Amino acid sequence: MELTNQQRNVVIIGGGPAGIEASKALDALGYTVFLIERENRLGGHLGRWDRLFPYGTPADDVLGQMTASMGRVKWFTSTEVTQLNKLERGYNVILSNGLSVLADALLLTTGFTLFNASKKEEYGYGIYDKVITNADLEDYFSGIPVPAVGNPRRIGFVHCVGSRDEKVGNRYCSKVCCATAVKQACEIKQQFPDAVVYCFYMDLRMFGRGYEDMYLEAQKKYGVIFVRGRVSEVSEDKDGHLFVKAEDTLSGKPLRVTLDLLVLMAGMSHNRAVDPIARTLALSTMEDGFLKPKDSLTAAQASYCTGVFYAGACTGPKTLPETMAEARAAATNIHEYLQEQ
Amino acid sequence: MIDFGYGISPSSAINLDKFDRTRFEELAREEPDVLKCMACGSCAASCPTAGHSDMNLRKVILLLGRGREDEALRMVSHCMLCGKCLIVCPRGINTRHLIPSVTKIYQKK
Amino acid sequence: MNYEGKKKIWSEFQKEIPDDKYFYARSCIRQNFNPGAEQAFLDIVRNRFGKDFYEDPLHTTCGGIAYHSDTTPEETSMTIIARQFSLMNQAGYRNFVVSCVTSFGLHTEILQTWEEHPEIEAKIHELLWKACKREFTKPDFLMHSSDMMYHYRFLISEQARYPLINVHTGEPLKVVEHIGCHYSKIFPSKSVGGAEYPRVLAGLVEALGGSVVDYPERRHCCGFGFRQYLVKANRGYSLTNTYKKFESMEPFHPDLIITNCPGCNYFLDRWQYVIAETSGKTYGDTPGYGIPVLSSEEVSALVMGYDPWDLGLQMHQVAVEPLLDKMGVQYDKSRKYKGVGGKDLGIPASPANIRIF
Amino acid sequence: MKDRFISGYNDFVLPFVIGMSFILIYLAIGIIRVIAQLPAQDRKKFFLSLINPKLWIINLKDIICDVLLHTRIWKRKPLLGYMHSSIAFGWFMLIVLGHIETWMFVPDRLSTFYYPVFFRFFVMETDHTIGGSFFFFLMDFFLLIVLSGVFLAMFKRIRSRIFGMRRTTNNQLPDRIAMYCLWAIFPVRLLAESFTAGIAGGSFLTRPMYWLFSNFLTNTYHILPTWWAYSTLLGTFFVLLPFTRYMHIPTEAFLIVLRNAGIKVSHPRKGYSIAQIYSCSNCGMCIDACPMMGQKKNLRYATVYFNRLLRRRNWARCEESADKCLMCGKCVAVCPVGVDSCNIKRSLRGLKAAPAPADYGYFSTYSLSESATTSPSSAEPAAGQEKILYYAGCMTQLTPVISKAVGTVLDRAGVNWEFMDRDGGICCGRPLILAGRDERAREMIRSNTELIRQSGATVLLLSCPICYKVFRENYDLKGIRIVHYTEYFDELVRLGRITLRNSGEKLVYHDPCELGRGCKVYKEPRRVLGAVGELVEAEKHHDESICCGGSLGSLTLSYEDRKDITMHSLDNLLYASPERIVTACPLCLKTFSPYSPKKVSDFAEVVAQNMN
Amino acid sequence: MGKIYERLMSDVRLQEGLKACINCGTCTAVCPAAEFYRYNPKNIVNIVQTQDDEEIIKLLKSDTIWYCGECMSCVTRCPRTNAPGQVIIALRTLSVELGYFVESEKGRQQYALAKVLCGNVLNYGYCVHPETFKYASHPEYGTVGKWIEDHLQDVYDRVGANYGKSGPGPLRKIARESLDDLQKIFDVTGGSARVEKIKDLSRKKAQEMGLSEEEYFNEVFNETHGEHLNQQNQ
Repeated sequence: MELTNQQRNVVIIGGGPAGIEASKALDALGYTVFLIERENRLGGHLGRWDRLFPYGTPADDVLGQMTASMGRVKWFTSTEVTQLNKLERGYNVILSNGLSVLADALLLTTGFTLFNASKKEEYGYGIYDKVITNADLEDYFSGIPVPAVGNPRRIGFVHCVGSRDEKVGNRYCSKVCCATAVKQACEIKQQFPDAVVYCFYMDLRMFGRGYEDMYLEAQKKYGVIFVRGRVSEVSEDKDGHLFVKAEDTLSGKPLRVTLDLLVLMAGMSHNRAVDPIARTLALSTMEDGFLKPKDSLTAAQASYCTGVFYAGACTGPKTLPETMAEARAAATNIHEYLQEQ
Repeated sequence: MIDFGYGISPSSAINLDKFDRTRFEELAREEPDVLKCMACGSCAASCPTAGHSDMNLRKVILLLGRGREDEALRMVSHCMLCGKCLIVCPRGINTRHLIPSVTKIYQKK
Repeated sequence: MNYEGKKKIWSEFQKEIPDDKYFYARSCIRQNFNPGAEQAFLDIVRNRFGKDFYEDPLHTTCGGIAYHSDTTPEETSMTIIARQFSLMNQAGYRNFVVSCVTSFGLHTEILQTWEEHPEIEAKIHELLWKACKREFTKPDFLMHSSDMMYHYRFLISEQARYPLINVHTGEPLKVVEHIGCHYSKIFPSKSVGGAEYPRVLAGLVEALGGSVVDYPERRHCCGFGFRQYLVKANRGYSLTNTYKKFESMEPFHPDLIITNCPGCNYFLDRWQYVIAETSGKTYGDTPGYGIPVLSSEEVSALVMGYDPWDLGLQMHQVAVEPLLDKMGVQYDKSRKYKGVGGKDLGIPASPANIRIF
Repeated sequence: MKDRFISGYNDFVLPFVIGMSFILIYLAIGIIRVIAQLPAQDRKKFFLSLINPKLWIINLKDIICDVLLHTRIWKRKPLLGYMHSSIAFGWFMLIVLGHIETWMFVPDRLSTFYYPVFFRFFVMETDHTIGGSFFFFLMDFFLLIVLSGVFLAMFKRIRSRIFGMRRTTNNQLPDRIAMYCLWAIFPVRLLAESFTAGIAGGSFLTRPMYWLFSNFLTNTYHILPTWWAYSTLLGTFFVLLPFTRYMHIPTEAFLIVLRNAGIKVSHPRKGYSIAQIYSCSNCGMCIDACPMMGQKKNLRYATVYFNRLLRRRNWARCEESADKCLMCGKCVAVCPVGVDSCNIKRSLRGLKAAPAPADYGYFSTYSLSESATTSPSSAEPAAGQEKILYYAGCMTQLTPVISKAVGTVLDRAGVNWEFMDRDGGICCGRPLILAGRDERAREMIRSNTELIRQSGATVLLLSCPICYKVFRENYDLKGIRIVHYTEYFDELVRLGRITLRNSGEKLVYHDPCELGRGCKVYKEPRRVLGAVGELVEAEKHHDESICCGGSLGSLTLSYEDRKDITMHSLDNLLYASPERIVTACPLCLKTFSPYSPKKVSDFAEVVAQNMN
Repeated sequence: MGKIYERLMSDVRLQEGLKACINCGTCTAVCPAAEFYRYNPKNIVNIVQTQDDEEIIKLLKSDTIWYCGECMSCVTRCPRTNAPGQVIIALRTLSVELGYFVESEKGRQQYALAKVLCGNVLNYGYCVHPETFKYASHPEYGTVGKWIEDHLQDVYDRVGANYGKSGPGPLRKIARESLDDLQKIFDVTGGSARVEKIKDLSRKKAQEMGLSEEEYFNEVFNETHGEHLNQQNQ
């Protein structure tokens, strides 16, 4: 019996940019799409960010544009997958809102979680008041009060927090932190033009269009000082200022500086919420916990499990445009898969 | 006072807290390009003094930005002003004129 | 400073510490400079808490200082330590506690190496057999004496006569903790509290009523550096590093420095004397005095009411009297430099810039 | 023809006499000051030149050609040349003829120097002679010539483009007043002479004018005021002269004498330089010539304004201007006066440079490359055979394609050669000289000289024109021939040591500044390139070629500005649609390559590719 | 990959201590030696990482490897789980094995260290012992230290030490049986050979330098000649 596209269900788990984009694409192809989001709103991490690199586009605008028209997509916020069963063909997905869907295909767009910066104990996040994360700073930019920010004269950005670090089990580069740090460094200079801003980096990975310009602008226009050296240790002095130790590796000398604010560029960690699903469906994961696609080059959206697809940062750190492209690619893959059924 | 035969040595660390940025800022006003350096090392690699002296323009810029002025000036004194660095700099920094500007600004005490 | 944040980290670095039955290995440095601390430790655990801590007179140095001065191969230290384990096995103990932090670090490292390279352990079995005709099995638990003080901290506080509280102000004493580098920096997971915010001394100090002072250079090495101190030509290294720590802690005006490492204890004490005698500078609250530097054993014993001179606090160069006064410890000034039975041993010469009583 | 007044005097001559006296005294003092400021050595040269009859002839010829006839401008822009020479030569002839008339008709009045100037006022025509009419004709003729020049000058103010100038100098207030005076002098003179033509006589110009005016001007009251006006204009002009561009009129002759004496710039505002900057006529030829002028914002750096600033001692702006200059030498090449502005700027750089301690102790660690053993043709040279030492220089180190090609050609020619700085070497010193740091360059010159002497070479071969210039001008390498590879390869071809095939490729040759204008090497590279392809010329070439923009001469020119110059220079080179651009300078090659739509090659590369 | 590098890599401390360095500088940032000496642990790891024998030999013959204080602060921070301090120990071991240590001023100090420390271990069973730890060569022992030294037995008796006596307790006399064990352990584990090697090569070096053994000892123990400190000239 031939089924129409509308009679086929696709369940997308994760209502971030990847989930939204894929759901719209699949909806346009005529499938019945169920988009499940754990939080009380769609958008994932994008919803928490103020502005996006490299051009400073407001994240709200981007998100607003994406969610302006969701078509016939059936989307549920504050909803989790409570049970997942593999059927002969497709999957039975039971949601926390009581709904049970027979899914012909599953798309995981579960994204990432921000690295818990307090795990880098030497930086004292959660211990020293003036140490915050990139996400906290975005809150501040969005207008949410972050008392730690105060009126700083000396500000530091630490790149690679929880990335490229075997000690915390994340050997990979989180890809977006360099650009985020430079973006935030410029933004904070806009707020506090007299402040001295340092970026402590290991390698500046300015790979995208416009990123290098942003870096150049940070140097030339904003006078951000780049120190090549990973911060090794942070401590607090009597007045609550932060005493930072690093090596200025380009001169080969130890470097000391006292700061009023230190921003940790927390990287991307794999989303632990996806672990039970991965276990149930016996999906392969990589040693750092991210889901392993069938082939990172030729089948990046496919899993080892029939009818299960991936898009976005659930398979590793991605930028927003990459995530969106993957979402659209996954929609195409799912379409092909369902047409072959 | 007792002579123990050893003593306390000052730290070799760069202490940015003690670095008075006035002169560096003066340099940056005169030569705004100095801020554009991304420490690629092209200048040092192509320098005809490489291997013969410790001149290293990348380090000169860095050291000036870290308050190690004497060290930087010592390096600068080896410069022949040949301009090779100017040709190779990927950021288009006028490295050649940086040298006289550095001496001009840092010589006056 | 957010204490809750530290507690979160401490919760991740818990160490299982058996309550009783230990084979005790002494520290070379402590025996030389603060033997009273080891005696107090054994007295407290054995006589006050009734625990079984055994010392075999046949045990020797582990050779850690010689090893870290790069004069002996690792196998030599491994085999010496294997011999200590053999003595422990012989005495019927399964838990090993060392008095010295260098020893603790070396023991931990060796056990770790054997874990990852069983062939090396096998070789050491062979070598020990060849040398001493001995066999050994590894201990179930390896502890440092400060781990024990931490473990017994509530027992100690129960018997506290002079808690770490300033009797004049009622405020907790400001205590700087200094952890020997080899206690947790190599293997943070083998310590109480990890390498960044070690709990081992902080927990003890808090239990005894004091408050811990965190200063920027807290984590910095005392500067022993083995060959950097032992060879006179290098000693500036050692002095300079201690100096850096004191400069950093100065604004906090600590009343006391507590250490878990015999070497650090000696250096933080003696370098204050050298700094005073070369630059005239003294640290701490009481002008002309320094900051007393005591080991966790000494602090515990003092709190529990041991006589400071029985403890051997007169062997410190920095006078402990200002601390004793703050704690309200009863002591006889005149007995400080007396021998057994009040034997007159004279008194040490008075340095120019730092008072010794 | 005889005196109209017994006294031979009228009050109206006073303005002229005052003005003339002022300017003469001013000039005398100026000349003495300049001579006094010359370094002793140069002063000696100057005085020696005055007793050298050969130099007298040269001086005379130069003064006539440059000061009166403006042949240099003629060659470049005929209309402009006519404008200049008509005024200068016409006026000069009026003065000369006035004197001759005086000498002929009232010889005893020659001693009053105003008399010949106002000749027509003081004399009356007593009889018509052929001689008198001839002089009247000549006077009117030259007055007409001057007037035509003045008319052109007025027109030029409005429409400079017709004269082939895209931009012209903007004038300052004293300049403008003096200019209006100058414009007015000759029409007023015409009027004055016309009004007196009834008494003093006239020719084809003045006499008809007289008839014309006498129709409605019945009395003679207007005669004297006109002469007053004429005299006052002259007087005003002379008094203003030192403060205007027209100072070049008297200074240039003096400059020619100094230049021919072999004097060089040693201080930006003393001695010779004073003569130079006062000789600048502010004609503005250098504005269009300057490669920087592609951008409006750079207009203020034009040499003419630099000279003006220097006259006003505006050091800060002078310095800025001097540091910006590319030192391409084009403004010097086009300057009708030949103001050596590059060297003035160089000396200013040296004067204003912060005293920086130089530590070149490390020079002793450089040695000759071990190429003697690696070069295949480096066997011991036979007696009398030349031994070539090839010095690539810093810039060629960045363009190994050149040194490789040079090696290929030399090997093919079977030349005995050695590579002096294969593993890097000491800079030639030219960049420092360009920066005005001659004293620091001396250390390089000394060390390099030592190395070159050590090698036992008889020929020093250079591929970099920057090095070439300094080796030629500042090194003392007696007994060693210094040669640029363009010249040397040309020689090899002519001697038949290498033979070339013609690929027919359409080539354009870029004259590097230091090689062309700097060392006057133009024909050798063209001869060789003509043999390997079809050589076409750029729109501007030879001494008018446009700097590539990479010049080490400029200290402060930004990367972006340099790029604009490069693009402009490339446009110029691509004028005749060549297939390939050939240059003979590593710096030009490096500068052109990234932006050129056509392949850019080095001369040596092209030669190496087309050897049989 | 060179032979020397291979030999280094056979040392388990190097295998454990050197994965691949990313030059982040966290080690140098906290290194007590880097602020004092002309020393940078990151650079050392980097040189070893080049696998260039020539460079490694230069390192083995230099003062550089002897600047480390083996505090292991670097180990805690390395994001690549390297242990620069362990790399140093391996380098020092090899420098002694290959006899290169006598080439550098700081390396020559091994003579004094081996003599005193191994002497203490084998003669007394302690690394440090009052018989060899003297105020004269340790003036920082202070006035109290001098007093202790002057009343050694009395002071130790007073604080409950068992100095020089049999049975348990601090500074007890280590039984012959134990000392013999230590000697045998030194013999079978290469400890004795190591000490002998250091002494032999040092004696040769002393001869070369025209010094008696005692003079050589005093020289290496007390004197500093080269530029070792990393002070900035300001």
